Formats: sequence, structure tokens, C-alpha cells
Amino acid sequence: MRRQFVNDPADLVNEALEGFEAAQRGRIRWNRDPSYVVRADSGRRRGKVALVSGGGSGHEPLHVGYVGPGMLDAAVPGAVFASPTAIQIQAASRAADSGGGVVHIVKNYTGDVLNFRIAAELLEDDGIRAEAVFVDDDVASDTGDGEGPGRRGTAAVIAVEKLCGAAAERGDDLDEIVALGRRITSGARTFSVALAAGAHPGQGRPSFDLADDEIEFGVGIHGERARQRHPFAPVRDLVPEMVDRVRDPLGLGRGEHVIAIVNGLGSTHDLELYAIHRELVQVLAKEGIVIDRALVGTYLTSLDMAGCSITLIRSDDDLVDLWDAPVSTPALTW
Amino acid sequence: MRRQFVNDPADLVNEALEGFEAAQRGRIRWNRDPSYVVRADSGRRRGKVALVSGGGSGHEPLHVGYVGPGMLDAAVPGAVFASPTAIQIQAASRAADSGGGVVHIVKNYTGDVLNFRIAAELLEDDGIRAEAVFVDDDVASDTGDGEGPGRRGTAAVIAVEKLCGAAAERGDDLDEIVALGRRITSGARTFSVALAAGAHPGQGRPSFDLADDEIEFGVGIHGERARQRHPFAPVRDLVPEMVDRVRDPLGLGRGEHVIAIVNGLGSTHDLELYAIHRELVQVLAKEGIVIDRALVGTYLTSLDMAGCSITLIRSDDDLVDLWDAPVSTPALTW
Amino acid sequence: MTTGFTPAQTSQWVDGFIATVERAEPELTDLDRRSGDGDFGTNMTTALRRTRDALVRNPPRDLGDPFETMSTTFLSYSGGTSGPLFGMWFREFAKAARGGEEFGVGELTEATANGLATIQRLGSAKVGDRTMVDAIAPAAEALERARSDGADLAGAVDAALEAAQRGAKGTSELLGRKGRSSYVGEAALGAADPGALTIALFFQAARVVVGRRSG
Amino acid sequence: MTTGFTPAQTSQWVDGFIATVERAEPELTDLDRRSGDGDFGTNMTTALRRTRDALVRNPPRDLGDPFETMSTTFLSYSGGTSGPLFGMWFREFAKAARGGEEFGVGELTEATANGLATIQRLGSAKVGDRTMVDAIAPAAEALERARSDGADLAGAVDAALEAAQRGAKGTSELLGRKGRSSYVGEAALGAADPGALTIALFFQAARVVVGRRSG
Ligand SMILES: Nc1ncnc2c1ncn2[C@@H]1O[C@H](COP(=O)(O)OP(=O)(O)O)[C@@H](O)[C@H]1O
Ligand SMILES: Nc1ncnc2c1ncn2[C@@H]1O[C@H](COP(=O)(O)OP(=O)(O)O)[C@@H](O)[C@H]1O
Ligand SMILES: [Mg+2]
Ligand SMILES: [Mg+2]
Ligand SMILES: [Mg+2]
Ligand SMILES: [Mg+2]
Repeated sequence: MRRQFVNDPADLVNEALEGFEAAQRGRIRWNRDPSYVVRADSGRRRGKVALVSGGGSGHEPLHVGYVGPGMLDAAVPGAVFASPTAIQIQAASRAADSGGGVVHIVKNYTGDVLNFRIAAELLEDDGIRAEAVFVDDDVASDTGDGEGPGRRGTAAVIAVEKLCGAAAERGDDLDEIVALGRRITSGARTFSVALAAGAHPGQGRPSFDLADDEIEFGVGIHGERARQRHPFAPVRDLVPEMVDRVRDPLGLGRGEHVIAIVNGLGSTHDLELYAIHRELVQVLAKEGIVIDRALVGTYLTSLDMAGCSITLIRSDDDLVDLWDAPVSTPALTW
Repeated sequence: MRRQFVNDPADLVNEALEGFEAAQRGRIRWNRDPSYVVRADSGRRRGKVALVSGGGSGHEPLHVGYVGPGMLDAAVPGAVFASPTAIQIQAASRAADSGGGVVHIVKNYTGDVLNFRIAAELLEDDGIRAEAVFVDDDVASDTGDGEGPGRRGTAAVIAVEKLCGAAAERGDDLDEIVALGRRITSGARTFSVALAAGAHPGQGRPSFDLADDEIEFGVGIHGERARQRHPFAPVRDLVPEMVDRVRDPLGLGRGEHVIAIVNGLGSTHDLELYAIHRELVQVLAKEGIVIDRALVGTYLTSLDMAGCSITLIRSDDDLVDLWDAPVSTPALTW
Repeated sequence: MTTGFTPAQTSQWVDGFIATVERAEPELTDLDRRSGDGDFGTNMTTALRRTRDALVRNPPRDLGDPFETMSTTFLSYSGGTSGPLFGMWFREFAKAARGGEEFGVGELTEATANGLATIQRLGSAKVGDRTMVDAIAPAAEALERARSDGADLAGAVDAALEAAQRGAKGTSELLGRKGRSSYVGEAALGAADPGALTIALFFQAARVVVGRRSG
Repeated sequence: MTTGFTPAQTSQWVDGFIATVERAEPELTDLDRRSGDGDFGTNMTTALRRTRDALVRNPPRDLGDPFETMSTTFLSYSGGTSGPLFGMWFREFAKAARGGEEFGVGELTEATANGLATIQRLGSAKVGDRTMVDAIAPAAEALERARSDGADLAGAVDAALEAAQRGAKGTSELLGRKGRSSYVGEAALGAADPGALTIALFFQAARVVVGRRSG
């Protein structure tokens, strides 16, 4: 039986957002209804393209933790693992817009895609241009047949938000940022594994059970099981296999450069994440792939899942500059 | 059965430190033997007092995540939940010293106290002055009789490292920083609770079991059980009780100011931590206690324990200035 | 002969739709249980209850207000796939009605055609994919025909209702190709698509209002 | 009559100590199991094995080097409470010996007295608290007495050994007041404190060297 620190689980997201706003001391404003989180200084710099992302809650610090200078202008949280509504997205986009239009950064899930698309149509009537970057980096959901909802979106969205955020700060226009976001996405792939599923707030059981000697291999971030199970193995065996999955579809070869994200999916400890990163460094070094930049930590969760993902993003000098540009948000600052 | 992403559990700490160093891209250097982590630019500013902390591993991001400008100059990691040795501490302190002497920030546990004290004696022979600030904020371990090892050290150490780090940056001398650290500590208390214990790397079972309807009330950060169990309760009931425990020994009254830390002990989700912070804000508002600054997140862990702690630190204008001063470390930056 | 719904009547239409769907909730939920995840009825009634509340708080003043309110409520509060699609469906009715005096055959035909286009653009379902499109598309065709035939309002509504009902019933023989029913395959055969049925209930509510006036 | 340990003899003393403790490991571990957490023997032998390795890699050149090496190894690698305390204990022997030609009664007395002071400063255990102090304190007293009585090296070592052994044995009747044995209370009665016994083994190793030479 898993338990959480909650009152009524149905109130958790709103109570958390209220606490989140209080902790940010005025740097960020939470609008309760429709619910969205926005930079307190948003709209100040006329003409800056606004970046808005969102999706189900339960993935914190994603997305609300990435609102701030150098990254998102607004984030739109849905219920746990459920898309925000089009009206929330529309309201957040209106609040974030400074006249330069809005870029929606959307993880590729049916509900999110639908609601962000609708919001864009509503915004058109408001005279605000909104264009979407759909992030679909999860190789485990690649059916290869072009049918169905396509690859899911996962940790690459952090890089898209960071890099496009930096581009918006430096004054890139809407079309440039959308093109950048799509370029990053097309060069990004992620593979996720889990040792234990997370448990929904208020629910006693994790969303699936796993035998002691199994790893969920290619897991999703909403409690979806993977298509494959893998025998439990030390990270020195696991990481090379994960790297294979992401490197092959990208066609990464010797001498090429990447930005790497080693992400914990909830309850995986920093000690483990850093040990995984060590393996990643060794595997890529052996293959002659250069890590330009790395982010190692808990940046996108699936509640308290014990799991991790490895993301590789094809990199170049422009992306490295954007990566290094200052960012100042609750969950990512440099 | 709990499992982790590891190779040989005995190698985990060193492998993690290697990965950690790689991810920091030269801002931080890990010395393998004796093991310590040090700012790459340490020793550059002659005369700056060096801040060194350390303790058992398994509490990450504490302490290695707090090495950097505005906070620690070096951190000394022991094995999981075991003190670093005196020789490690001596070596780290030598590497960190810039001629201004060294302040040791030490959580109050027998092993840590012993080894840091010994290190200070060894350093004396090296001609380096080292003074310790022992942090003992955990009210649950207060026997009140002045006997035994005294109150344990826990999350207040983050504030001591941050605030003393800022004081060192602005040029305070060793005696001033030690006095500051002791002043912060004497005005700081923490209370911790857990819904589930963490599991040692490679060990199948958490360090204790808990019935579904129980909360470990006053838990330690090394898998020690609490002296009390508490019936499972919503955070609206739990938080006021936790606040009572920390406020009473501090004698905090209406109109007084605090810095608050709401800390996750491992697998507690940000949604929960922010919901807890919301309750804290409400309780303190009702009592007329002013929160000058708040830190809400996972800053000191006990492996993957499902738990949280609330720390209150008596605050004033000087502490707020030091709190707001820039800090740039892997785990805390603003 | 009626020429169009008055503002009072668009209100009655929406009120009637809400009541009908609430009565059908258990049946709709059951159908979604057989072909999806069983939350269709809840998704609908949650949003519709909020529509009712909103209409009480801000009584409609314009011909299009009842549709507008319903659209916003669905777009604001509905979680499922059908919710935002219905929100955009009602929005086309609001647009066609906005500022007008009467909601006639022309407006009805236009709203239905635009609703179909919007839902297909957003959800990319084709006829035969076992979705609400299987009710909307025949209704849109029937309305185009009624309009070019010069049918009166009652005749046009009757034609749309009949076509939507036929389309909705027909979904029980279809294999799902969009939405959750695409995951359950043959298991859904024999059960109609709840989204398509709800479209038919929408035209049925219109029929009741038209009948009431002409009767 | 011997005046002091030569550099070769301090080496023999340390080597002998390592061997004795390794032989006694099961017994020491068992005693720690009865009064603590059962890791005493491992804590000792891990550090002592590293001392042996370090002495092979860097053979002692100075009278104090064997103690110095053992001190550093204990301070570098031992996890338990006893490890760093022993590290500081050996360090006083290294300090007293450093640079000298012989380790005589004066040095022995001084090192033991300083070791006692250091261990009490660091661990704040008093005589009777059931720790290594219960072996060190009587040894220190015995050495003071031997020195003022003008005893020779063998006599002084004998006196220290006898006092340490008596103190160590006596701990089996004491209730723990420092370290882990303070948690187990009466359960430890009848078992001697392993830290105190190890101090006795240290003097016993000295006795063997002195005996060998004088014998
Ligand atoms: N792509 C689509 N286009 C149009 N209608 C769809 C589509 N996908 C699903 N639907 C409709 O949505 C209904 C299911 O709605 P609902 O239960 O609210 O959504 P969910 O499947 O997300 O639980 C189906 O009966 C179908 O009519
Ligand atoms: N405060 C103290 N001062 C001196 N010696 C102590 C003290 N606490 C413990 N000891 C000694 O340490 C020994 C236990 O060592 P060890 O097993 O390595 O430590 P731990 O109790 O941490 O496992 C005891 O037998 C006792 O002689
Ligand atoms: Mg459904
Ligand atoms: Mg659903
Ligand atoms: Mg022991
Ligand atoms: Mg021990």
C-alpha cells in the first residue's frame, strides 16, 4: 500500500499550485480558474515570443517548474496525467502573449494535441498567433508504421523548452522558434525504463506490478506498461542497451555531438542517476560521440515511479550557445 | 523487494561521484582517494574562509550538490550513511583552504563529530585553522537531559551552508562565520515524518516496515525509526502538529520571522511537498509568524524514503540578505 | 411554417439536450465501457451540469448564448476526447447564431457543415472510423439536401435527426479506428458509439422544440 | 637491560600486533556482537591489512614510521568509532618516536599519556564507561609509576601490559556509558569490551618484542 502526503487527492493539484506560488515569492503567478502559471513579469518585453507548455500534472517539476526568464512564459497544468483544457491553454497564452505570438510546446499525446490545437483556433479569433511544436521523442512508442498517435513525448521537452526559451529571450521571431523547436525535436530520442510504477495520489497500489527480476523496458510516463520486459541487470549492461535504442533511430555516428539528459522518473536517487550518467559517458566515449552538455537529475517525473530515461539530442554550436544562455526558473537555473 | 540502478552496491558511491564530476563539466573536481569534491576554482581568492561539509552518502544532493560559489568549497562523502574519515576531511580542507582557515559544517552524529574533530587536530599540525559548526536541529532526538549524543543534525544544515557560504563570499572572517553558523543553528529546528523507509542500495527491503495506517513521527535520516508512530492523517492535520514540534522549542511568537525549509526525504513528490508548504503557510499565517524565505523541494534525502521534514529558522534582515545573495551549485542556484 | 429558432427556442433546445443526455447517462457510460474506458457519461454530464449552472448565473441574452455557454463549458471542464470536440461543435452553432434574430435552416446547415469540418480537422476521423463523425456527416449531407430542396425548419431538423440516428446506429457494426475503441477491436461490435448517439440526441432535442411550436 | 625499542623493533611490534589482532578477530567480533553491532573485528582487520600493505609498499625508515603508517591507515579507512580513536592513539606513538633513535620508557610513557588525553578529549569517555579508556588509563598510570621508579623497558612494558589486561578484563563487569554498548545495558555484562582488549593486545605485542630481545 502506497500512501501520500495529501488531503483529498482530488484537491492535490490545486493545493500544490497554491503552495508552489507561495514558495516563489512573487516571481510567478498562479491563476486559479482557468488554472495556469505565468511569469509575474510576463508581457513586459513587448514583442518577445511567448512560450507556453502544459500537460497533465504528476510530472513535476515539469512544466510549472520551468516558468521563468530564459524558459517558459506560462505553463498549463491539467489534472494528474490528464491534458489541460483548451480554455486553460487559451487563457495562459493570452496572459503570456506580449504581441510576438505564442509558441506551444506540446508533448505528443492525443488529449494534449487536441486541446492545444483547439486553443490555437480559439487564439486565432483573439487575434493571437499560436504555433505548436509537438515533441515526440519516445522511441519505445515508435510503431514505425505511421499509424496511430505516433511517438509519445517525454524528456526531450525539457531541452525544447530550455533552448526555445533562450531563443525567445535573444529575440528570435515566432517562425524561427518554431523551426528551432522542430529541429531539436527531430534530433531527439528518449528511452525509459522502470523498476517500479508510481502510485496515483490516494491510490493504494502502483499502476502496475513488476516481478523482482524484471525491468519495464520502454515504459511510458503515465503508468503505461512497456511492450517489453527485461531481466534485471546492472547499469553497466542496461545503459548500453538504452543507448542503442536512442542512438540507432538518430543515426548518431563517430564524431557527432549530443546534449544528454539522464532523468529520474520520481523516486530514483541521485546516486543512481549519477552512476547511470557515468555509464553513459563511457558508452558514448567508446563510440566517439561527444557529449556537449549533460543534465542529470529529476526533471520530469511519473509520480513516484522508480525509473529513469536517457535522452540524446543532436547538438551543434548554436544549440550549445542557447543551452548555456542564462535561465532562471524554480527547477532549472544557471 | 526494492531494487536500484546499480552495479556492485559497494561501488555505487564512487561511481556516482565519477558521473557527478563528469556532469559538472569542470566546475567541480572529484578527488578519488582520499575522496572529496572541491570547487575547481578553490584557493583562487586568497584569504576567503573555506567552507567544508560532509557526512554519509545517501543524502544527495547533500552535500556534494552544494559545492560552488556562494556555498561550500568542498564536500566530503562517506560511504552510505557512514561518516567520511578524518583523512578525507583533512585532505578536502587542505584543498579548499585559501589561507583564511576552514569552517567545518557538521551534522551532529557521533561518527561525523569524531572524524571532523580529529581532522581539525590533523589540520592544526598542517598550520591550518579549522573550526566546526555542529548542526543539531532535529527536535525528535532531543532527550532534554543533556546526556547522550544530543539532537541529530538534518535539513537546517542546508541553510547553514547557504548562509555561511554567502558570508564567506562577502569576506567575513573565520570567527564571524563560525559565530554566524552557531547563531543559525541555535535558531533552527526540524521535524521529520515518513510514510515508508528507504532501502539501502542492493538490499531488498526498506530499513523498517510500517503499517498502512501509520506514520513514522520524528524519523531520522539513516533509517532509524522514530520514537513515535502517528495514525495516518491528511496534511491539514499533520502539518500543524509538525509545526508545533519545531515552533515550541524555538519559542517562536507572533510577529517573528523565519526561513522555512520543506524538504522531501527521497521519493516524496513535488506535488506533495508543495501541498505541505501550502499548509505550512496557512498555519504560520494564523499564528502571525512571517515566512521571510522558503525552500521547497528535495534537498536532503534518506535514500528513497517517502517522507518530509519541516525546518524553521529564526530569521532577521542580515540572514535574509545572506539568503538572497547569489549561489551557484549543482543543486542550488540563484 | 417555421423559419427559425427564436432566442427562447435555442435556450429550450440546449436545456432539452442537457436533460436528455442526463437521462441517457447510464446507457452512454455502458456503451463507452464496451468500446472505451467507461467515462463518456461522466465526461458529458459533468460539463452539462456546469452549462446549466452557467446559464442560471448568466441567462442567455443572444440567440447564440446557449451554444456559446455550452461550448465554453465543454472546452473548460471536459477531460475526455469527446469533450473538447463537442466544445468545438457547439462553438460552430454559437458562431452561426451570434447576433442573429433567428436560427433557421441556413444557420443550421452552416453550423453542422462547419462543425463537421472542425471535428475532422481536429480529430482526423473519417466516416466509418466509429466516432461522432459517423452521425455528423450524414446529418450535414441531409441538411444540405434539405436546404437546396427548400425544406422548412421542421423538415430540415427531421432530416438531420433521421440521418444522425441512422449513422449512430450504424456504428454498432463498425470496427473502431480512432479513439479508444480502436484498442478494443471486435469487442465493441454490437454496441453503438456513444459520441455518435449524443449527436443524434442533440438533433432530437431540436426536433422536440420545433415540434412543440408547430404542434 | 634494554633501554628502548630500535627501529627494527617498533616494526616488529606493529607486525606482531597486526598478527595478534587478526588471530583474535573472531573473538573480538563476537564481543562486539554482544555489546555493540558486531563489526569491531572487521573494522580492525580491514585497517590492519591496509597497514601491512602500506608497510610493504613503503618500508619504515624511521623509528616512528610503523606507528605513523598504522595511524594514517586507521584514520583513512576505518569506519567504526574505534578506528579513528585508534588512529589518534597510534599517532601519539608516532609523534613520540618521530626522529628518535630508540623508543624507551620515557617515550612509551609519554605516548600512552598523550594517547589517553587525546582519546578522552575526542571521545569524552571516563574510566568505568566500558571503553578502551578502561585499558589505557591503568596502563598510563602504571607507566608513570614505572618511570618514576626507574624501571627498565621490559619492566615498564610488563607493568603496562598487566595493567591494561586487568582493566580490559574488568570491563566485563561494567555497564556501557559510551558508544554502542550504552544501548544494550545489562546484556553486555560478562563480556569484555573489545576496544579495551585490543589495547591490551597492543602492549602484549610490545612485550613479545622486548622479551625476544632480552630473552
Ligand atoms: N478522433 C476522433 N474524432 C471524433 N470523435 C472521436 C475521436 N476519438 C474519439 N471520438 C469520440 O469520443 C468518444 C469517446 O469520448 P470520451 O469517452 O469522452 O473520450 P475518451 O476516449 O478520451 O475517454 C467516442 O465515442 C467517439 O465518438
Ligand atoms: N567514546 C568512546 N571513547 C573511547 N572508546 C570508545 C568510545 N566509544 C566506543 N569506544 C570503543 O570503540 C569500540 C567499538 O568500536 P567499533 O565496533 O569499531 O565502533 P562502532 O560502535 O561504531 O561499531 C568499543 O569496544 C569501545 O572500546
Ligand atoms: Mg471514454
Ligand atoms: Mg477517458
Ligand atoms: Mg562496532
Ligand atoms: Mg559500527
